Amino acid sequence: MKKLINKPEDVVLEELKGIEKAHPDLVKIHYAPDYIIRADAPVKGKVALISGGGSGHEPMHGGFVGMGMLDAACPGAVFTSPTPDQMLEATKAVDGGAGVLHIVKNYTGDVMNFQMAADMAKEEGIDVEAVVVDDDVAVKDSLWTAGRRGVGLTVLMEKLVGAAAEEKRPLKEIANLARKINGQGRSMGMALTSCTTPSAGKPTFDLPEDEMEIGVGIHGEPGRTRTKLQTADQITETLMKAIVDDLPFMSGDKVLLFVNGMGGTPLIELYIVYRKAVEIAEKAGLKVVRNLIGPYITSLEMAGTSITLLKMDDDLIKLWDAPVKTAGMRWGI
Amino acid sequence: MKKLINKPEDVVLEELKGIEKAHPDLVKIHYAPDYIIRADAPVKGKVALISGGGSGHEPMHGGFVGMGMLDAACPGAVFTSPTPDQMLEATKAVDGGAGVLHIVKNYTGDVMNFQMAADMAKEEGIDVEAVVVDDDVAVKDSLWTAGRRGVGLTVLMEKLVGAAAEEKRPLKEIANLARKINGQGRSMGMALTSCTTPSAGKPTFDLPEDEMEIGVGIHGEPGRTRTKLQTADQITETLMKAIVDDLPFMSGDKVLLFVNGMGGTPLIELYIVYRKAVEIAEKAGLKVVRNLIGPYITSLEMAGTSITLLKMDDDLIKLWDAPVKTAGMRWGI
Amino acid sequence: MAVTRDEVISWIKAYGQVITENKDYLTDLDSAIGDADHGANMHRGFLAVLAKLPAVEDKDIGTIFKTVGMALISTVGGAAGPLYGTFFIQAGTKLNGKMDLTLADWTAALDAGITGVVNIGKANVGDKTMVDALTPAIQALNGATGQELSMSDALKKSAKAAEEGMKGTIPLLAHKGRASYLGERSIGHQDPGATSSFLLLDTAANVWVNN
Amino acid sequence: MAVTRDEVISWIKAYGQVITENKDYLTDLDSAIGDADHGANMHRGFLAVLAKLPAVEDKDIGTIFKTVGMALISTVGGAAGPLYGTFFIQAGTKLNGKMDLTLADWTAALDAGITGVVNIGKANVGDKTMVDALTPAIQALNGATGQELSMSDALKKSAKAAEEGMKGTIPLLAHKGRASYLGERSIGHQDPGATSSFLLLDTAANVWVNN
Ligand SMILES: Nc1ncnc2c1ncn2[C@@H]1O[C@H](COP(=O)(O)OP(=O)(O)O)[C@@H](O)[C@H]1O
Ligand SMILES: Nc1ncnc2c1ncn2[C@@H]1O[C@H](COP(=O)(O)OP(=O)(O)O)[C@@H](O)[C@H]1O
Ligand SMILES: [Mg+2]
Ligand SMILES: [Mg+2]
Ligand SMILES: [Mg+2]
Ligand SMILES: [Mg+2]
Repeated sequence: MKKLINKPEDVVLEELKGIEKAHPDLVKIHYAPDYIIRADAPVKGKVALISGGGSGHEPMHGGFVGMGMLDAACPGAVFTSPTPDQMLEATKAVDGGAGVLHIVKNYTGDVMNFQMAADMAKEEGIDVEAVVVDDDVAVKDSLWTAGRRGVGLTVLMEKLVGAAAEEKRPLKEIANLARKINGQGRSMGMALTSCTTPSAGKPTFDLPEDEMEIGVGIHGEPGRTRTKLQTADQITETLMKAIVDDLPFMSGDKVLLFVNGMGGTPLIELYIVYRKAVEIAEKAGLKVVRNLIGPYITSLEMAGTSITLLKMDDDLIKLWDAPVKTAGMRWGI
Repeated sequence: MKKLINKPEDVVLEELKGIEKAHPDLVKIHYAPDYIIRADAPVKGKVALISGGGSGHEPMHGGFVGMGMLDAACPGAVFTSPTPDQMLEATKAVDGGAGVLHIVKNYTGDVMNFQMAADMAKEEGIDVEAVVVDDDVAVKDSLWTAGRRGVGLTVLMEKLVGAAAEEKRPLKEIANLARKINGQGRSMGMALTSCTTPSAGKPTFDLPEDEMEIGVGIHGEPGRTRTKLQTADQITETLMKAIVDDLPFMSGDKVLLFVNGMGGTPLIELYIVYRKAVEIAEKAGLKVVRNLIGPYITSLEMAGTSITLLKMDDDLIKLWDAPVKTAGMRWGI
Repeated sequence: MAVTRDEVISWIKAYGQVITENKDYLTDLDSAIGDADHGANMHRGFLAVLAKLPAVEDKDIGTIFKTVGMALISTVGGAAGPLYGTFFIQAGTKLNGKMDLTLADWTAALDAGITGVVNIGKANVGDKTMVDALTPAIQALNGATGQELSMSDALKKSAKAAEEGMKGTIPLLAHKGRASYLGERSIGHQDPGATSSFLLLDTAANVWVNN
Repeated sequence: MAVTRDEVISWIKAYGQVITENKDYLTDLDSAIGDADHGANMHRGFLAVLAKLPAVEDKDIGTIFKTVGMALISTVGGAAGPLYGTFFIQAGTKLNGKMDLTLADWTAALDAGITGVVNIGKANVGDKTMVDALTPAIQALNGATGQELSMSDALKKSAKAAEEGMKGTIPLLAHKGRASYLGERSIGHQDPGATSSFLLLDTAANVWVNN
């Protein structure tokens, strides 16, 4: 295992110490339980947004704490959802009196831990709503499974809903906006290489030099199919087709196109993918009105990409353009 | 070779097409010769900044074209400096009448190609100054070698000098500012894995599972020493010591601390390195007044990091904080 | 014969040891159909449990179970944290004030624990989860109640049933948890949570062998 | 005997072929002590050269050399682009208007080309660069001028000298170019640019063998 770490069990703690030293203007860190909150939390009268999940997906979520995005992020161990006490304490720390929205990616562990925290917070009199993100079309949505995973759309939701919260929209409206976003966004990912979790110390899956995983998860969960390596254009076509067909996105739709890097894939390759993705989107009659390109929801050092398409409207475009000031996403301020 | 590309020889062209589609608000792309210019170029009365170099270091330099940073970037083939006609045409395209500064990383090829372009531009009556960046302390500076390489400091210089140019400072002053920055910034890098250039199709160097390269270049040039793997803290100590001792940075100095990712190293590890780097800086009496953490000057998918320290003063702090609007670095606007 | 409070503590400590020994094994199982953390998760959890135990060593078994459950919930995370945490907390509700454990107590506790797991996880038998190891175990105990079995024999039976349930997850297609994302590709792999559950019951049978 | 304009063109085409064949070899050499692109650089450059040749096939040799040099400068980049570009342009200045090439012409051209390389690259013999292959080659030609050697024998001598110069780079410590960053670790590797330079002169000796 080749990583810039000290002891595997200290990875998350030392990362938090780094963030604390790096961004005191943006965030404060609380330890045991671990959570990251806006430096100016709680913001009076504003719905507070909390997300969290296993670590190893940086900048998500800790890098998205700040003005215009999250009020708190709860980092779990690498690829392991955080525990309820983290979310409970974070909820208490950021509640500005207007209630708290939990943004939860749809994994059994995340959903159960967030649910426990929400129950406890409600018992303490805090108004909590939860929204579950499940945008990964690689996974068949079915009553008989854990359902779809929450992946790239989470990043977009955190930005958009964060902007709506800054406008002091009420909790119910914010929660509904988040659900609407979840309803009109879809993603799919692929991996060229596996990631290696620090504690396992070896790759989660073995991928021969000439093969790749299509439909991989952000935790190095094996994808649904393993195939021979293909060109960037072929891969982009596979991902885009699955995404566009699923919603389905329709000719004339305005969309935000997000090409995400999995952590080990350099930007130069993401632009090559973006180039093809736009071409495909335009051929399908979609209008790409906004975009995001880069490693925003990663899977440690996994090489690969995921694509997210989100149907936009004027309100969403306005929210996307609104100022955001976080370590991982910043504009307008 | 596992990359999201189509044909190796199309990598740079297709990347440019992706950038063109992604950021029409920020940049325009010119093909054959290839260069990227600000969407609003030429900016009347402003010194124009041009940089360039081999591709494979994204977001540098193309991602740094825009308000507050570069006016043009000239991308060469992967790891190969661009040709003089690119720099000449870009120089002509962005000259707003106040002259043009060429920011050149100190590699034999870059220096020679930029020199030829500058000579031609001068013949055409354009006021051109060139500044050579050579901040890599891994390389012994000597009359008998090609001298030190230009690495991480280039990113900082482009931001700082870009802000000074926005203030409409004159060319001579801008060039001197750039030289001053070069005089008080130092960097060093290391690699856990090699990169693979698309055209070679295999790793530039073989690095056993338990070894690393200290003092590696951004083109996968082997470093000066190969050692057994060490912890993040030990590695950070090695890099910081070499950097601090070289200038030397002195107790009381205000510094900008830049922890760069080489392309295949995820952000979580960079924060672990940053944590230790700050600790070391503070122990040496340095005041870390600004920082930058992330993959800004990469070496394709190489795993590793580089650290840059730049001595700051009030003018530099003001220039650092000034608004910048590029695909790769953005704040204040 | 009944299991004493101290034997309950011995069981928990022994399971902590078993988890340490099987950490890589559990993680390997989770690599194949999950995210390669089940070993690390359980290990982190039981390190915390072992640290908490001294404070409740002189308390009743119900309190001990509740303490174990709370420690797991606040340190494990993932799916295993709430599931095993709930298991111990719910089992503990049947053991309030008790200083020893009869076979009937254990059966009632296990039943309550499993019901808790099913309530929050919504997994059925055959979904390829820990429920596939736990449910046969409680069935075996229920079957044993009528017969004149010693506690240790009953525990052996239930561990054996858990083992068969665990092995039975291999051919299953996962319907719950992370393995369900794999669809058909989940077939042929043993479920990590079923494995840690079997180990829990197997450790009980081994530690409480003289009852 | 003199080399005709058409033989000059044949030489350039043949070298393009040699570069294609040695692309990976040159890149491998550059991987060891550089950045793994010398093969790709030269290949890209000579593809451009071959595309430009038809337009000047009926021009004088000076024009052809100049065209080759310009094509290299505008397509190769890196260190090799300006160096080989300058080599051809400067060599070409000695060949203006010429439709064939005597040994004396070639010697003068090579000398001018190498001077150009040294002027912009500032490398001395022994610095582990292409100069280490080129300089012995011109020395061999200068030495041959006095003797009654056929052109083809002189070319063979110079190619041989270039080869020895190229091999002589192996034990050297690099002082110029990217290999110099390696310090001591540059020792033991053959310089890629010296290799492509040897191949250039070797191709001349092979193609112009009947002169
Ligand atoms: N809904 C569920 N009901 C019961 N057990 C489940 C459920 N989902 C997952 N599990 C169990 O949890 C185990 C995985 O635990 P662990 O790897 O620690 O958590 P995670 O899946 O969050 O990484 C699975 O092997 C399975 O036995
Ligand atoms: N200053 C110099 N003078 C002469 N030749 C040089 C000089 N610097 C480099 N070279 C030659 O250039 C070769 C490398 O070319 P290439 O790999 O194409 O360019 P780059 O080093 O820019 O990647 C070296 O092997 C060496 O022979
Ligand atoms: Mg997990
Ligand atoms: Mg090069
Ligand atoms: Mg798991
Ligand atoms: Mg090279």
